[in-house]
Amino acid sequence: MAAMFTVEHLKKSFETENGTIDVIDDLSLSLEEGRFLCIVGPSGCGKTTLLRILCGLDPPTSGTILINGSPPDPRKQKFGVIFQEESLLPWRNVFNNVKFGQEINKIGASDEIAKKYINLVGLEGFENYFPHQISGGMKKRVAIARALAVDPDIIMMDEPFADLDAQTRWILQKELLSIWSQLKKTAIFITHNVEEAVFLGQYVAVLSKRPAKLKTLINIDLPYPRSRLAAPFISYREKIIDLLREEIPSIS
Amino acid sequence: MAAMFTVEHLKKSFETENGTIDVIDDLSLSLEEGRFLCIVGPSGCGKTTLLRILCGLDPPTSGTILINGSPPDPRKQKFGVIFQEESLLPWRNVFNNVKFGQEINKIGASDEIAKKYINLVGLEGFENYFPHQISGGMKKRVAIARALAVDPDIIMMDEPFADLDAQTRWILQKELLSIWSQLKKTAIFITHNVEEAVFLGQYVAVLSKRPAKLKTLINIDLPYPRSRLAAPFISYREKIIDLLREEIPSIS
Amino acid sequence: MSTVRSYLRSAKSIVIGLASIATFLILWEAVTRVVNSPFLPGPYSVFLAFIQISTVGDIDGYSLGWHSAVSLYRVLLGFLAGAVTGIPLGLFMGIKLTVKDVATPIIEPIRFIPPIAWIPLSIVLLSGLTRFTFLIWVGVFFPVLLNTIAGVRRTSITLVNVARTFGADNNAVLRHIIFPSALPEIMTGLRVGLGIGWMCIVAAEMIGGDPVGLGRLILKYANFLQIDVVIVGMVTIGLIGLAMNYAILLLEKRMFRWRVEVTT
Amino acid sequence: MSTVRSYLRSAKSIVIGLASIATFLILWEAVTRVVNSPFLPGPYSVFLAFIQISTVGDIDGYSLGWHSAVSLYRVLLGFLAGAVTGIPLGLFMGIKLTVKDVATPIIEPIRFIPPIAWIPLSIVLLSGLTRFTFLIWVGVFFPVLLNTIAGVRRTSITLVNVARTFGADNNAVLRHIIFPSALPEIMTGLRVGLGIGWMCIVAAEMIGGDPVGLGRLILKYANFLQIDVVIVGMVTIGLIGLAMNYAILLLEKRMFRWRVEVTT
Amino acid sequence: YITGYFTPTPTTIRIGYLTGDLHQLPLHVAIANKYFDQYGLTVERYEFINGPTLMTHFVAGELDFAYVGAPPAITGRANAMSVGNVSYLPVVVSSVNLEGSALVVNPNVITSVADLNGKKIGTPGSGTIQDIMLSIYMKDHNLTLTKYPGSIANLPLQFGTGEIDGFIGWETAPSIAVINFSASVLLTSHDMMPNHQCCVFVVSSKFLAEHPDIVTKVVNVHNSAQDFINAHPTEAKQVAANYTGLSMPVIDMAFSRIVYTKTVNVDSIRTFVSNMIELNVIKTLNASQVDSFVSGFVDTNYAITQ
Ligand SMILES: Nc1ncnc2c1ncn2[C@@H]1O[C@H](COP(=O)(O)OP(=O)(O)OP(=O)(O)O)[C@@H](O)[C@H]1O
Ligand SMILES: Nc1ncnc2c1ncn2[C@@H]1O[C@H](COP(=O)(O)OP(=O)(O)OP(=O)(O)O)[C@@H](O)[C@H]1O
Ligand SMILES: [Mg+2]
Ligand SMILES: [Mg+2]
Repeated sequence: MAAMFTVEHLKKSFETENGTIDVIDDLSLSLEEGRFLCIVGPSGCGKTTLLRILCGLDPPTSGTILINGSPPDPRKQKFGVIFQEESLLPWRNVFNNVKFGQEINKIGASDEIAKKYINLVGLEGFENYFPHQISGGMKKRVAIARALAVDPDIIMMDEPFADLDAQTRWILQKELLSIWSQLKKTAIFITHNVEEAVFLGQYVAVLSKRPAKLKTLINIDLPYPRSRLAAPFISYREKIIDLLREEIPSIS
Repeated sequence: MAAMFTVEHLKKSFETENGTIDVIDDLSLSLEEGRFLCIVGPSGCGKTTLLRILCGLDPPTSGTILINGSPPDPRKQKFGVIFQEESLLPWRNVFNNVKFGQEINKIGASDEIAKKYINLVGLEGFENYFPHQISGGMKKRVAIARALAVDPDIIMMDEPFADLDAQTRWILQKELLSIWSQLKKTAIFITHNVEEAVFLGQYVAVLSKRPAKLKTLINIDLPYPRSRLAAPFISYREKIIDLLREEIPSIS
Repeated sequence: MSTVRSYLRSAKSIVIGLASIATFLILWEAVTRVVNSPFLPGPYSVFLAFIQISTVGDIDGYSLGWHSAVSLYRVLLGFLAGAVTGIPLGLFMGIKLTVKDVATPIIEPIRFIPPIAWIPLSIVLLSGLTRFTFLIWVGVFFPVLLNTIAGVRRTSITLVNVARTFGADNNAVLRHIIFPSALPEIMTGLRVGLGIGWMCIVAAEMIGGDPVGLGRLILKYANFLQIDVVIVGMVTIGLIGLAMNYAILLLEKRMFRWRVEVTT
Repeated sequence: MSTVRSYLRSAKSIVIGLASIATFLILWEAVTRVVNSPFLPGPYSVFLAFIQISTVGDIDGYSLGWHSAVSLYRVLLGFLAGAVTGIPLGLFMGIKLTVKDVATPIIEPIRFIPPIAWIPLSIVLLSGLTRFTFLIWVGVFFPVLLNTIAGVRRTSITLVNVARTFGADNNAVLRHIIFPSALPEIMTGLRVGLGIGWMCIVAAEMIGGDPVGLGRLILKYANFLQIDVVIVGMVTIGLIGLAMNYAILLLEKRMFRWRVEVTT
Repeated sequence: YITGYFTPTPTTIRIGYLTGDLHQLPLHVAIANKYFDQYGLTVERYEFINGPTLMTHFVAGELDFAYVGAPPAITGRANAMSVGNVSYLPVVVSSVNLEGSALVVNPNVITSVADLNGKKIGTPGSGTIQDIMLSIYMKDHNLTLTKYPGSIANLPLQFGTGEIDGFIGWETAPSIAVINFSASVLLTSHDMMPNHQCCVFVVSSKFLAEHPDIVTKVVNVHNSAQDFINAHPTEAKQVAANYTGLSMPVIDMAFSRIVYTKTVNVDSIRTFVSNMIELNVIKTLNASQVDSFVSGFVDTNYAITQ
C-alpha cells in the first residue's frame, strides 16, 4: 500500500537563543502514490528538517502535511526512514539492529528477512559486530537494511549513500529501484549527488537556499533503467546543477 | 614545515569476540614532503583504520610508520585531522568548536583566525549555534574549519566533503587546494568520490578490499587547476573506477 | 524555547508543585487521624512546634535558625570535602586503570560502612570540626566518586581522539573532553551526595559538644518523645536540602543548555 | 581483547589489589601504635575479635555468620524495594514532565532526611520487617532515582527518533531505547544505592528487636566500648558490600560489552 | 601546690553530660542556682547522646568532669587502662543518683512477675544496667522471657504500638509510658537491686592530679546541688521541667523513683564490675582484679562512700 503526500504552505522556524531562524518557508508540494521523489538543495537549506516534518517527528510551524488525507503518524503509516546521522543502537549488534525495526513494528521479527537484507547490503559475516566495530559506510548500510527490512509503505532516506564508494552506491541504487518498482512504494530521497537524483527519481525537487522554498520541481521523463551516459540524462543533470549553482552563495 | 611519510609492511588486525579480523595487510607506501595523496577503496576496506594509525591514534599490529623519521605523535607534529564520524564537542558552540584545536595546540587561540575559517566554510551567522542546532553538512564544515584553523603541517581528512552538496564541495575543494599549495603541507585525503580524488591528488592510492593492500598508486600527472571535463582527467577517473570495480564484490 | 512558553511551563510546574504539597499535607492529616497516636503529630501541631522552636528556641535556648546554620555549615564543609576528593579521584580512577586497581580494594569496602560506625574512630583520630566534616564526607564522597567514574566511561572515544590529534596530552584530554563530558554525571553525583551528606548529619551530630545542629535537635527531642519537634527538624533539613538542590539544578540548567533532552 | 591479555590484566590487578590492602594494613598498625588509644585497636586484635565472634559468637551467643545473614536479608529487601520503585519512577520522571512536576516537590525534601530521623515514625506506622525494609529503602531509593533520571537525560534523541519512525509508542521507546540507554547510569545508581543501603543498616537496626544484625553488633559493642568488635562489624559489612558490588560489576561487564571505554 | 604553680589554675572547666537525662539533675540545678559562679568557675557544657560516646571523648582528654552512668565509666576506665593510656581515667568523686529505673508492662497482659514468662520485654540496649539487671532478675526468679534490646527513645513507642509487652528503662521513659500508654509499673529498680548505683560524677585522673583544689570546689558545688534537690524538691522539679521540656506529671512520677544522693554505693559498683566481667562486657579484667580496680575508680578523698 503506497501513500499520497500533500504538503501545503509549510513553514518551519526554530527558536534559539540567537533569535528565530526560518528554515522552511511556504513550501507546497504534492506527490502521488508510488512515486519516487528526490530532493536536492544546498547544505543547510532545510532538507533534513523537511524530512523530519514529513515523517511526523517534528510539527510544522504552520501549514499542513497530509499522507493519504491524514497527518503523518508512524504508528499508522509504515515508514522506512534512514537518518543522515549515525542512528544505530550501540548496544545491539548488526543483526539485532536490523531486526530492531521489525520488533517495534510488531510484524514479527524474522531472522530470515533480517539476514536477507544484511546480505543485500554486503554485510554477511558482520552480523555479530557491534556498531563501534564497523566502518562508517558499513553503519550506513546497516541502517539501510534496517529500514528496508520492515517492508515500509513509505521510504524516506536522508543521504543514505553519502558514505559509500561509487561502486557500492551504484549497486544499492539499483537494489533500491528494484525494491521500489516491484512493490510500488512511495519514496522520498534526499541527496547531494545530482547524478544520483536523476538516476533514481521520477521527480527531482530543487530547493532554494535557507529558508527552503520549492525552487523547481523537475519531472525526469526517462524510462528505467537509466543510463548515466545518455544525453538526456546528462542534460537533466546539468540543468539541475545550474539551478543549484544559483542558490549557493560563493562562500569565502 | 611539511612532513615525509614512510609506511612499511603495515599490518593491522582487531581481536573481537568473533575472532581476529585482518584489516590492513602488508601495506607499504611512502610520500614525500608537501605532497597531496588521495586514498580510495571499497567501503569497509580499512581506510579509516589506516588514517588512525597514520596519525598515531592506534598502534599497528606490525610494521612501521615514520613521519620525518619518527613515529607519528600529534604532540610533536602538527596534525589537522577530520574524522569521518561526527566529531564536534556538543557542549561548545560553532565558534568555540573551531577554536578548540587552537586551544589544545597552545598556539594562542585567535578569534580572528577562527572567524576567518568559519567564513571560509560559509558559516558566518552560526557562530553561536550548538552542534545539535545545525545541519549534517554544516557540522562537517565546522570540523573542516577547526582542522584548518590550527595551521597544521599535515592535513588528514576522512571523507570531509561527503555530506556536502556538489557546489559547496567544489568550492571547498578549491579552497583546500589553495591552502595546500600556498603553504606546502602534506595532505592525505580519503574519499569515495573518484572525481574528487583525481581533482585533488598528486597521487591516488587505490586500496584493495579488506584486508587493505595497496593495489595501485597512480601519479596524477596534471597541472592544477584541473578541469573535470578534460580528456586526461576523465581517463584517470575511468581507470580508477575500473580498478575499484575489480575490488568490489557484487554484493547481493 | 520561547520565553513565553518557558514562563508558562514554570508557572504550571509551580502550580502542580503546590497542589502536590497540599495533597501530601491532607494525606498526612488523614493518616494522623486514622492512626491516632500521640507520636504521629499532624501538620498543624508540627506547624505550632515549628513556630515555637523558631521564635522561642529549644530547651537549651537555641533557635531553629541557629541549629540550621550550624548544620548547614557542617554539611557544606563535608560536601566540599567530598566534591574536592571525589571528582578528581573519580576522573583518575576512570581513566587510569592502575589508579583504579590501587584504589578499588581499599575504597570499595569502606563505602558500605555506616557513618555511625565511624564515630568511635573519628573521635580518636580527629578533632573538632574535622570530625563532623569527616562523617559528612563519608556520605558525599562515594556517590560523587562512582558517578564521576560512570561519567568518564560515557565519554565519546571520538572526542578524545579529536583532542589527541590536536596534540592534547592526558591532562588536556581530561580537562577539555573527559571532564565536560562527564559533567552531567558529576552533577548527579553531587546532588546525590548532597542528599546523603544531609542524611549523615544525625550520625555526625551524635558526636558530643554543644547541643546544637538539626541532627542534635532531632536526637534530643526523639529522647523526649516529642515527635512534633523531630518532624520540625526533618522538615527543616528537607527544605534546606531542597533549596541547595535547586541551586545546583539552576547551575545545571545553565551548564547543559547544549543538551537535547528526551521527553515524551 | 585477547584472553591472554585480559587474563594478565586481571592477574595484575589482583596483585596490585593485594599490595594496596597490605599497605593499608601496615599503615593502620602504624597509626595504632602512634595514637595508642583503647578505642583504636590494631589489625591483629581486630583479627582476634573476628575469630572470636565468628566461632564463639557475641555476648548474646549470635555468631558473625548469623548477624551477617540477617543484615544481608534486610539490606537485600530494602535494595530490591529501592530498585523496584526507583527505576520506574526515575524513567517516568525523566520522560514525563508532568510526573516530574508532581513528584519533585514531595520527593526532593524527603531525600535529605536522615534515616535515623525516620525511626520514630517507622515504629508508629510500620511493623516488623517492613521497618527495616523502609529504612534501607530510604538510602537506596534516591540514588537510584536520581541516576535513572540522569540516564534518561543522556538518551540520544536520534535513537528515540529512529524508534518513533518505526512506529514505536511511548512504551516501546521507553523499553527499547530509553531503558537500555540509561542502563549504565541505572547500574551506577544501583551500586551507589547498595552502598547507602548498607550505610543505613545501623539506623535500621537501632530499632529494637532481636539483638542480631551487623548494625546491632556494632551498636552493642560500641556501647561496651569494645571497638575491635565494632571494627569486625565494619569490616564484615565492607566485605559483604564488596562482594555484592563485584557481582553487579560482573553483570555490568556482560551488559556493556558494546561500550568503548576511554583510558589513558 | 607544686603542680598548681606550674600549671595556671583554670577557671573554666569542661563538663560532659547526657541529653535530657533526669538523673543528672544536680548539674542543671547547680547551673540554675549559679553555684559554679559562686566559686569563680566557668562551665563549658558538652552534651552527649549516650554514655559510651561521652566516655570515648572523656578518655581522649576532651572533658574534665562528667555526669555519666556507672557502667560506661567502668568500661571506659578498664579499656583505657588496658592499653596503658592512663592520663584521662575517670575517677568517681561523688554520686549522682541511685536507682531511677523501672520495669513497666501492659497491665492487660502482665499483672505479676510470673506473667513475664514468655513475654517480649524491651531493654535500652545490651550491656546497659537495666539489661543486666533484668538478666540477673530473670536468673534469680527462673523466668524465661524474650529480651528486645532497643534504644531508650524508642522503647515507649514500641510499647505504644503493642510490639513489646513491657520494657525496662531509666526514667523518664517508664513514666512516659505510664502516662501516655497507661502502662503499669511492675517492678522498680529498687525492687530488683536495692540502692544500686546509677549515675556517677567523675573527674579525669589528670585533672585530679593537677588541680585538686578545683576538684574540691566542683565537688562542693555538686554536693550543694544534691542537698538543694533533697531540700527543695518543688524548685528542683521546675528546673527539670525547664531542661527536659516534659510535662509535670511525668516529672513528678519519675522523680519519685530517683534517689539523689552524695553517697556512692561502692558495693553496687563492685557488683557491676563483677557482672560485667562475667558477661564479657569487660574483657580486660578478671575477677581477682575487681577490688583493686574499684578502689582506684572511687576516690574516697572526695567521695562519701557507704
Ligand atoms: N533544532 C534546531 N535549532 C535551530 N536551528 C536548527 C535546528 N535544526 C535545524 N536548524 C537549522 O535549520 C537549517 C536547516 O537544517 P537541515 O538540517 O534541515 O539542513 P539540510 O538541508 O539537511 O542540510 P545538510 O545538507 O547539510 O544536511 C540549518 O541552518 C540549521 O541551523
Ligand atoms: N574496533 C574494531 N574492532 C573490530 N573490527 C574493526 C574495528 N574497527 C574497524 N574494524 C573493521 O575494520 C574494517 C575496516 O574499517 P574501516 O573503518 O577502516 O573501513 P573504511 O575503509 O574506512 O570504510 P568506510 O569507507 O565505510 O568508512 C571493517 O571491516 C571493520 O569491521
Ligand atoms: Mg541534512
Ligand atoms: Mg571510513
